Amino acid sequence: MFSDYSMSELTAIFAMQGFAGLILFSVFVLMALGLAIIFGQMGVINMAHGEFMILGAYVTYLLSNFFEAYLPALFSIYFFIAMALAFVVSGALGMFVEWAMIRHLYKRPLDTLLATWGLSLILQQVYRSVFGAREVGVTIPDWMIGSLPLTDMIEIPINGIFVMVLAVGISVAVYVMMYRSRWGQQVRAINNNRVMADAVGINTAWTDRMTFAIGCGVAGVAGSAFTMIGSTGPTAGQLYIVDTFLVVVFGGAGSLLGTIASAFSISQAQSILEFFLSGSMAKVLTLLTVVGILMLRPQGLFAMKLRK
Amino acid sequence: MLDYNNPNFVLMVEGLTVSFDGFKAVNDLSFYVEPNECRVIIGPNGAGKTTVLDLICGRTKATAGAVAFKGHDLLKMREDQIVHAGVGRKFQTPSVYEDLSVFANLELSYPKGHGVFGALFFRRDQAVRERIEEIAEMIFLKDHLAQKAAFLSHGQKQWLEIGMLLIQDPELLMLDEPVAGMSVAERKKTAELLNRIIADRSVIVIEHDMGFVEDIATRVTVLHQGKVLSEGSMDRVQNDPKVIEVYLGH
Amino acid sequence: MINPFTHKYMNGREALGFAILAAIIFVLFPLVLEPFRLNLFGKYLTYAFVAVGLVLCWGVGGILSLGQGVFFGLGGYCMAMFLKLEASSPENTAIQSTPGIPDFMDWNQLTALPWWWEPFNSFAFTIFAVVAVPVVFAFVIGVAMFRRRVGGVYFAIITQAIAAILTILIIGQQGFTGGVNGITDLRTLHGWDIRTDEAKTTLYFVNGVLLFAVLFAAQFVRKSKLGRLLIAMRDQEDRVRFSGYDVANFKIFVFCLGAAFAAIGGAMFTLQVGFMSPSFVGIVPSIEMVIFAAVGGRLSILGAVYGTLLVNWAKTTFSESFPELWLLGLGALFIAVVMAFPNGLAGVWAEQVAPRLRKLWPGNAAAPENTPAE
Amino acid sequence: MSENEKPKNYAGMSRRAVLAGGAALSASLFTPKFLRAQDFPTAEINTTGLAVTDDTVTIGILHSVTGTMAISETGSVQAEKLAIEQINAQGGILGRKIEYIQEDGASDWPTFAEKAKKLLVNDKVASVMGCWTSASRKAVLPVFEQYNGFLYYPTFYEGLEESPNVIYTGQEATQQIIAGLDWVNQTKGAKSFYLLGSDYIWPRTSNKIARKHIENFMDGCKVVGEEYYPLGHTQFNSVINKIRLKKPDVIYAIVVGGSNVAFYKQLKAAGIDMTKESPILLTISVTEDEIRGIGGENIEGAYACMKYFQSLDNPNNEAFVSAFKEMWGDDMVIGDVTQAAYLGPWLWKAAVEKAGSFDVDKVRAASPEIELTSAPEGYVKVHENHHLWSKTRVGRAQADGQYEVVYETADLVEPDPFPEGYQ
Repeated sequence: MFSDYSMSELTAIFAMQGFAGLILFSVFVLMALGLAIIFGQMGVINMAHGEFMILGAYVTYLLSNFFEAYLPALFSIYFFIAMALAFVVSGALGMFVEWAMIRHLYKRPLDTLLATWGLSLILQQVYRSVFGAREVGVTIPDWMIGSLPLTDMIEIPINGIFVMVLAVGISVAVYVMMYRSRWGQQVRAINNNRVMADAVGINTAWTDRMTFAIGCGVAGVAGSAFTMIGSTGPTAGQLYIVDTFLVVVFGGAGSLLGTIASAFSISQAQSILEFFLSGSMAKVLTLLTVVGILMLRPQGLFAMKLRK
Repeated sequence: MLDYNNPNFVLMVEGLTVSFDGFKAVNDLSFYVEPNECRVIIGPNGAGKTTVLDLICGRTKATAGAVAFKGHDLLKMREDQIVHAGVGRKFQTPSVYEDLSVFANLELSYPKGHGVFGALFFRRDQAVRERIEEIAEMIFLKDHLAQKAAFLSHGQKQWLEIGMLLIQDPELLMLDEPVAGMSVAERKKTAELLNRIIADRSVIVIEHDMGFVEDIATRVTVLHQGKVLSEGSMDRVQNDPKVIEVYLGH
Repeated sequence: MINPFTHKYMNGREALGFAILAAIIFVLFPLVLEPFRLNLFGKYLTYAFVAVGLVLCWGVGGILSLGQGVFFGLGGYCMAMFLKLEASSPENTAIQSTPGIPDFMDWNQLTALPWWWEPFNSFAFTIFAVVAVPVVFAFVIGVAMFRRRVGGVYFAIITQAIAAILTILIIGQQGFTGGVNGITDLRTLHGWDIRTDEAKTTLYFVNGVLLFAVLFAAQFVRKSKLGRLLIAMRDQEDRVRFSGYDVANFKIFVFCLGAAFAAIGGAMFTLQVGFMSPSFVGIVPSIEMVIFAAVGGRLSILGAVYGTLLVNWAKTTFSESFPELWLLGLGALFIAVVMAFPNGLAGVWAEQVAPRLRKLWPGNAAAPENTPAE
Repeated sequence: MSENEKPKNYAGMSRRAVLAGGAALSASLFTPKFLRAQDFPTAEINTTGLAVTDDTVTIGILHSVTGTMAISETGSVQAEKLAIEQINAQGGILGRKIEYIQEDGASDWPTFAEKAKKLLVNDKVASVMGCWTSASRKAVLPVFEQYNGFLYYPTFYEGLEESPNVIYTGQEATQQIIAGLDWVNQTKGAKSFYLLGSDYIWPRTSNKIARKHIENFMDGCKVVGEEYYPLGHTQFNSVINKIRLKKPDVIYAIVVGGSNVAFYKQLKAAGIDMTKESPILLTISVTEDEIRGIGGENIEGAYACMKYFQSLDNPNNEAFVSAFKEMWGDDMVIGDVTQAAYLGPWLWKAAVEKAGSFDVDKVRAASPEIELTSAPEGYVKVHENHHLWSKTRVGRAQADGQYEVVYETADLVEPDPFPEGYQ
């Protein structure tokens, strides 16, 4: 298929295609980080993860309207405020959900799956009642739209760069939080041995709540960022759920690095396949490969081998 | 080369090694168990005692070494095949089926109907019932057959688990801390039970309670950092300066 | 407490439970419901097949599959293929560029029937395939997963991904599968018009009989040693393994059995509703089917049927009068059944209703099914 | 649904205003015949036991108000209710007020079939306005044929169907595709086309027709790529790169739902500025409704091929748009399908009055050749194949979310659901 093109054209395309893969990678990382915290560290299956993301998107939508109407001068930077607010709002909802629901279910992971699925239905209906069934259009500041021409032929989407920077930033933040802070130590201690953690004076209830809230908050930020590249509607969250879970599981639950590595491999596979095959078949092949590998290596790519 | 059919030993472990991410929990371990022997494995925490049992019964896969049991290469077999070959294993924390009655617990361990369809069409006939009652008598639970296992005391659960192994009549029985959490009276009864059991088979026991070890042990193996530190009769081991150092030293 | 020394397939109370359900399905519904509603209940009951399978897999065996829609769908598609071929006789399809093949194939420029459609000209083969195709599929998944000891949450997520893959495939291969519209406009079964009220009533009864066959089979499994083993495996998998059982085989078996049940339900669905589409294969219907079992009481075979009927009836009723409330209600139901009533209707019955009934009417109380522990 | 579903001013003061608006509209546009109920004895005009009384007639509205399709179907429900309101304000049909029973298909095809059956069997409705997706229509079709119901289906769709029990008020595929392709070829000189769609029957069938037309009927034109993405797909950067590589003159996009939003946002972000028309983006799946989710600034400059745009400049449409906004709120937008849905009750009214009966067989017999001079899209006529003759128009998307009409066919385009040479 490439015989008709000049060398420079091909270079340009491959560069951009590589970039497309990186954007997809960043999207996967953003989707999966919140879940990796919640599922990996707490063992909770949050099927409402997508709805937490959409909550962040709606926050962004409301804020964009607010700034357009009352603070047009600051419109160009509203997006940062929106992301911060999305974190707070989704996190607060997460905190409430943990308190009302999740904390009663820590010993029944499959039941958290059903309960959070119920939660996702409720949230969808709430969004529909509040914001209407239609998708809402989120206005993005002008500077975030468009592309940077690197050469004559290579153009890099600005929102792609933004998503990538954000993915790196949040990954680093989460890494620091989980592996370099006292709080992260506590979370991991609880994950390893809840009773012991309790006994040595870690406030497990509070730590659980914060972990869940932060996971949801990160989802909210992801949702906020995705208003640049995707749709915001009551049921849009469901589009993400299968991909997100596969990324986390494929990476090996409990391993942040694994999640990132798995996001990288899945995104590259999908992006390359999409380039050479039709979109649907690329998707099917990617999913099949992931499921196939998971069957061969159920603990995921990066799970540690532990004494049982 | 290990002679898998050596009739002098029931179990032969040679050069057994397992490493978890580089950490060698069991390191080039060898020991031999004779018929009708009661071997007690002792050692400080983290010595690799439970891991050894895990390796023998197939719960953990070995990195290197050989385990021979009556001509079988246990390292190549699945857990259930190892059980069928005649190795029984009791876990450290009593694991019985709490939702089922004592009777059903024993029945599930009865060595018949182990295939899918065998289980589906398994009939609870006279022979089954008699055998279960016989075992129940032995493990002091004859009056508790109808009870849900969840309601048994900790010690009774330990006995039940031993009973679940006995009903299979294994040639090698491996017990991980069988008297942990038992009262003094219960310990005595358990020692009695074990002595009766040993008559027909070999037993490997992990235990910390030295009094209890003295009551039952034919020979003792001391593990330290995944290796054999000392082996022999109770007396000999107790007087081995290396053992004394590990237990009392530093 | 059940006498541990007897081992009966069904005790008196369970027999009464079966009898009451039979009376409801075979007498009460046909008497009080007009044909339209009866057909609707027939459709609900096809989901009960799935729910009963889930009771065995999930409630008893602890294996939560979020891909039961796959098996329901495969069974349904097998039946739909046969019916579609019958509806696509050369006379019926004379206006097509290639008469004699299903209309959607013609629209997609297929000029001959794909080879794997050919066997579905035979009704005997179709009946065989309805069960065999999903079971083989389940077997492959089961062997791959359970042999490698994938369980719990991972199994749930992977089955969910499989449901997603199959949906994309069916929709994408529309020339062979009818795509997103599904296989529609099914008319006759061996010349017998399945669209008439009489036919639908007949199918309702066939469906009922099959459901009872499945219920009896489930009861047999539940009461067999295999049933107790499943419970044992759910709680102490290692102990079972070290009692000399090959745990994977039992899981594969019960997963295949659940698939077979779901497939029969799917085939009956196709017959009663008159079409099959990918919207029953995906994630959402698969999870909804789990809630049917959960509402009934995840350990209760009969509860699964009541749960299915109740949820679907509520769905129809609510969505007729308060469509916007339905999702809220369904969501709340998921949460309530997990948090407040983990044993579902059967639990409520056994803990709340039955004791009171017994007080009112000593010695003669009927329970649809008792709580499990044996 | 709530907010969007409820007429904005229903409860408030201006219900009368709506009716007055409707009446005014009808007075000016819909030649009113004042028919009195007593001139049409119920027994004569309803011989098949439909839900017709001496002063009312009941019809069904069957759309999804919950689930994923609610997004799309809301507008249709609103338009149908508006039409019913206006017809009633004008005196109803054969002197009878229209009452409606609304059922929710819940984006679930068996539910559609189930509810269709309920409407026909239990409620005996005289006709049904409903369905949106092809899948839902395919699901209800056997029910309508079995119980001899009568459905007005509003969506532009893939064709390949001609049921005696359905009037298709939207375009079949050729009506929407061919004129648009010819236009872009003739006025823009486009020669190469990249076909893209969501992966299901409508985009695939439509692209098939487009490909046949491009390859067989347009001199020197070719298709340089064709592909499909699963419904709900949100990542289009790879395909955008492929498009760059192929350098087509036209991207022919039939992406739907949430994918739509992602596609246009990513296209714009990738530096493909549609206002520069290199390449030209031509779509048949984005109405004004969809633009609300996409954002006008993200799709500005794209061309859409429809039969109706809200911005159409004619008195019928002005009246329609203002009545619609009055009933449902000023922020409403009206897309192609919404307008087609609005035609349903009016076409049925005309057919019933021509037949002088509510009986489905008579209405069916009367339907071909029914004309509506008052349609917002202009003059339409029912073809004997139950589709509508209508014009094809091309609009250019503006930043404000509206289309500027840049082209319309001179004559009505004949519906051709089974196009020869395109299969």
